[in-house]
Amino acid sequence: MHDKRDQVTGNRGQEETLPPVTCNLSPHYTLKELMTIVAAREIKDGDIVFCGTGISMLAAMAAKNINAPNSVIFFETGAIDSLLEEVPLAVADSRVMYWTSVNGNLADAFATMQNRISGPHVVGIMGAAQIDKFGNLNSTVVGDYFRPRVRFSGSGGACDVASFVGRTITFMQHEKRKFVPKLDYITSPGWLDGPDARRKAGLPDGGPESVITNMATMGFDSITREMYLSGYFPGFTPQQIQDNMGFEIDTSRAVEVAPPTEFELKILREKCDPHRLILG
Amino acid sequence: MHDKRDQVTGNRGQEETLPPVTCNLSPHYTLKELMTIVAAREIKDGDIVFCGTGISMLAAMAAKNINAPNSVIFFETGAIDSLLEEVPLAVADSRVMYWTSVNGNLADAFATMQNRISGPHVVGIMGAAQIDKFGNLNSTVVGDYFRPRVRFSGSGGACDVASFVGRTITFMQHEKRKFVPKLDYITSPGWLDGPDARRKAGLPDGGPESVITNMATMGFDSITREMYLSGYFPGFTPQQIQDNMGFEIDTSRAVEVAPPTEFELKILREKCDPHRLILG
Amino acid sequence: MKIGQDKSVSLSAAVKKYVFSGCHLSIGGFTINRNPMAAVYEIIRQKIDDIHLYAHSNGQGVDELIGAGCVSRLEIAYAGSGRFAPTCIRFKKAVQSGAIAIEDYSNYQMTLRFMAGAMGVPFLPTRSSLGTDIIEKWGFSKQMRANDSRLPNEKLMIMDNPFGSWGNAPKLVLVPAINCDVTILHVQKADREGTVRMEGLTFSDIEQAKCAKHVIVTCEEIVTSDVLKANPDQNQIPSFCVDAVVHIPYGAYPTACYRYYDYDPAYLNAYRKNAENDMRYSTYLEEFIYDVTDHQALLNKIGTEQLNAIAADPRTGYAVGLDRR
Amino acid sequence: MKIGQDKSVSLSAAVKKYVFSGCHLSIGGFTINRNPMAAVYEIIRQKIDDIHLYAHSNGQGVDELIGAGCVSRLEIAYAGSGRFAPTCIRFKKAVQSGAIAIEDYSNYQMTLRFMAGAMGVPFLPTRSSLGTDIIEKWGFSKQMRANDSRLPNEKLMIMDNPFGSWGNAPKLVLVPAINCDVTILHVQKADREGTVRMEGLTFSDIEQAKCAKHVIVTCEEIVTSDVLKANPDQNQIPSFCVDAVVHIPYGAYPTACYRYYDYDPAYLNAYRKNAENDMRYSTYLEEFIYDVTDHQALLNKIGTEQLNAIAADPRTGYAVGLDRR
Repeated sequence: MHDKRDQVTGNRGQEETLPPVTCNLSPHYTLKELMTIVAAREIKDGDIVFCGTGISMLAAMAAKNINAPNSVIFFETGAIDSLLEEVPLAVADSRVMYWTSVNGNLADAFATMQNRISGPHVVGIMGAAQIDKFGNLNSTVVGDYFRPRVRFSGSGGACDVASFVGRTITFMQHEKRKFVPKLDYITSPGWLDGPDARRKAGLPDGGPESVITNMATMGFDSITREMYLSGYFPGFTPQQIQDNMGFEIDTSRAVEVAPPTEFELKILREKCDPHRLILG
Repeated sequence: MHDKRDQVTGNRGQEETLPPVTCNLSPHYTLKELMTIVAAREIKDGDIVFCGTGISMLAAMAAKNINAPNSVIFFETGAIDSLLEEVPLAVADSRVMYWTSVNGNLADAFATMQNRISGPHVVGIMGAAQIDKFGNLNSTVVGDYFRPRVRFSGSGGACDVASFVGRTITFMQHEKRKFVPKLDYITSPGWLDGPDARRKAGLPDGGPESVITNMATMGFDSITREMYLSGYFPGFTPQQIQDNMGFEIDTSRAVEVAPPTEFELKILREKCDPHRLILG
Repeated sequence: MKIGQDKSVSLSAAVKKYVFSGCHLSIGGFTINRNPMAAVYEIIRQKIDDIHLYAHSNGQGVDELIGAGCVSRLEIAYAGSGRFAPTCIRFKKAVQSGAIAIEDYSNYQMTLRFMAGAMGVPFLPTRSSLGTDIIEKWGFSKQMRANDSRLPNEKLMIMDNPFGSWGNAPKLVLVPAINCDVTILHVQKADREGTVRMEGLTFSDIEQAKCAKHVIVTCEEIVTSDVLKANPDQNQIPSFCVDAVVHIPYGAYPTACYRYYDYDPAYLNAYRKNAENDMRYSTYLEEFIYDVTDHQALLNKIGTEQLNAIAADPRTGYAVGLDRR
Repeated sequence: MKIGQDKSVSLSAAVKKYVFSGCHLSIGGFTINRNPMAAVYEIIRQKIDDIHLYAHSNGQGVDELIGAGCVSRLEIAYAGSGRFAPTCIRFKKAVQSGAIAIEDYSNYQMTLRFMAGAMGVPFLPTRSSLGTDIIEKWGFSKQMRANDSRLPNEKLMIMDNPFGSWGNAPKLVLVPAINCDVTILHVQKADREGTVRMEGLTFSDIEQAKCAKHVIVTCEEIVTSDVLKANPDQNQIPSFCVDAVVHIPYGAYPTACYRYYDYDPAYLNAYRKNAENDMRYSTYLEEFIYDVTDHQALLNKIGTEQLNAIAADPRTGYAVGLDRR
């Protein structure tokens, strides 16, 4: 799981752009700011935050500065607690190696997530090309595996993170072709095919906690493990959100997502990304 | 396999002393010098030499300075190519950490020996409390395992080295109670119980090459894998040697061991142990 | 395996000696950092083909080897170059067209496979990928595996925990060791005998080196053994693991080398554009690889101005303020 | 697991909180180097007993814990203190008299067991010990294991290579993970949050830390995080693995701490003589452990002259010319 921004935005190799959706957006904040802050709110004090580059990294930085001062950011490449004076463009960017607590390696990083003590404290922030209603992710192929219509980068560490850690948060572009009834390839395990499936497969406890898109937030029902709409962004309706998905979800529990507070915005803008390198 | 000198000399916690054997020793060299040089001769150019402290380390240093300039000494603690300005008293002595090529750890050191490429190039120098005719070693207990008459330190890395590496050389005190028909406990595998036994057990190729005592050198028959007398030190007879062992060995192939050359002695004394810290 | 000798050679000689058509090759580095690019370009120049390539998350090196037609089979976790090509372009085209066969693993699985080779065991266990298509879908079929003694018979295996409830892990995925013919790394410092010092993250380079029959190390600086021995806690690979040491300043260019230089955004952006079009890619291969005699000639073509722009700032180890658009 | 907090506490508080009667404890260091001796003495002073102890090759720490009656079960590869006690004396007596139960493994097996715990897998494979009594003879019986959920049901297992001829290793020994209650390490430097820098060889300390529920780190120096972050390649354990940081200069004394001080031959020789006789050992326990209030009091008793004699030479990291007879 590195820079999955192509899969989130469909805009490969470019700076992220706001999604092409019309809505009554408050002039006081951008959708990307809201997505970042919503993700940051899910990070708890004491979490170990696994992240890639881009918006997931920014969410981790925002959480550390707002609501989870005792959280630590780490990268699958082995860098722990990097001082990110400039935005890294990959998780192996030399920028993640500067002023860290420990510069380790891949074996260390993944063992931390598979470890019985530290693994449950890790929250992983992911991205993917496709997601299904159980939060399983595809970042490998669209089409047949052996004759793919579109080949993506492959798992990277995504499958490992999704297998091992306590909770995952997934950023997705809110499009019908991305929220699909059936994945073309299961790269990273979510709740697999339902309630007890992870246990039956032999996976550790843990799994997808939420999905954050450019319209809404989704949770997973604690019994059925199916995705439901937990929040809709100001300016969007539950119906609009459902219309942009390839499967039906329960929208009855949805509430409007609280917009960013002045304090959240101030920290995000002034402390986390003052040059708007990620926020654009 | 650390400092096994107690097991070699039976003189625990003291400087090594010459064994209590009467012989016509040349006044020009000591038995310990001869043992060291005989072991050094077995080390080949390009070998990776695993050693403990004491005489095994000195043999490795002598080889590097005499006949195997392109050999490298390493310790199970992870130190490679240490500059030994003073004699270490354990393989974890800080003296092994100074001016090395790499300061690693136990996992690295043993992986080097189990590795398919590097392992066969390693020659391990060992010691033990008991040895049998197939070169299996005991460094765990004398007597019953559950009610031992004498408890020793245990395997340390000895079992690992004996399992993994291409060749091993074992230093032994030449006494009947140490060359036994049956070990009280097999700590480290030699040729197990004969020709194809290592392969049947699932061990890598390799095994004991020689045993060096204060009287003689023993090899292992390439067919039967049984110990035979390969050389007797000047001043000893094959019969004397056999009399001090608890099992019969073939003495028909034995030749007198060549005494140290002037050059070997000069290097050993002047370059390897000028202060006679190990040589006494 | 050679010990205690001067192993410094030219890059062309090292590649000629250890890399061959049909060889199983692994390359170090991660996405856009410390890829052994000088060696990659030399392999392309020597037109070595049918390579069976291994990496965990390698971007630029993998993509250029594939683009030049050197690779027939690939085992990998991730083929991307960060923001410059989140999915490598020539890789994508080659997989979509069926030009190369690919076997997908996760990053940790690839790391464990190199580690198993380094440790001398046939497999290592992990809990990763249970329930996924990484287990279900095999890029290399059972039959292909059965017919090739250089491949394990199984992509991976699932096993019940033989220790029952111990470790609270009812099932394990066993991933097979990689024991490749040659691994190529680019590092910051080495001595002539092959002792290696990497700075910053080491990725899985150490495991990759130790699982290979032969190892080529290209380095920014050749230093004396004494320089390395003065701080041995910072050295990672002992000389006896290394067969060839090649002094190639900017040997990771256009990828980064921490504390020496950054990746080159201009090159990587131009590369992406060229990679998207077959004609332009042919021209790229001619102009930037085949028509230059060696890595120094490529650097001369790039010019000092561009190289100065990516020079690492001594405080941070990267090029502060570099234009990375 | 605590993150980002000041974890510095007193040694007595840390031991009281994390070490308890019946706990599964692992201690770092090797023979006569970096044993967490101050913590060992504090455990003895607090009269914590029935400890299930794990180490690979630990000498002085293991022997003193056993000698003071704190240990009921031991899993270890080697109990020796180098030349000072090639087999630890109180260990030897305790095993011979049946006072403690012991399970023997090899050094690599113990390392792999800690590593398996650190990696979160129930076992790791090795080729070590095939054909030996390490496999045949179990110090902890099947029944004892079956009755204790904190022990794996099997000491180890042999398995046929599931990948057939791959890796050329027909059989493997699987050794079970250690997941202990607490690991105690003594290191050179740490910050208050628990980031650790060891200097010189790290033995298996990193794996031992990562396999434990709780970790106590005693250290020669507490430094600021910025000091450690200036050279992060040299740090090994991240703060989130550590629960308590205790500043204890000479915390490994009488064993060595590379670049700080050497082992103390006078103490270790006197210890050996005391250990050989039960009466004298009782007196030793009273005089050197129970009757001193803390580690500083022990150091005061030893005196500056002796401590100066073992001070590390800055060039070599040990006490050059120390009388080690």
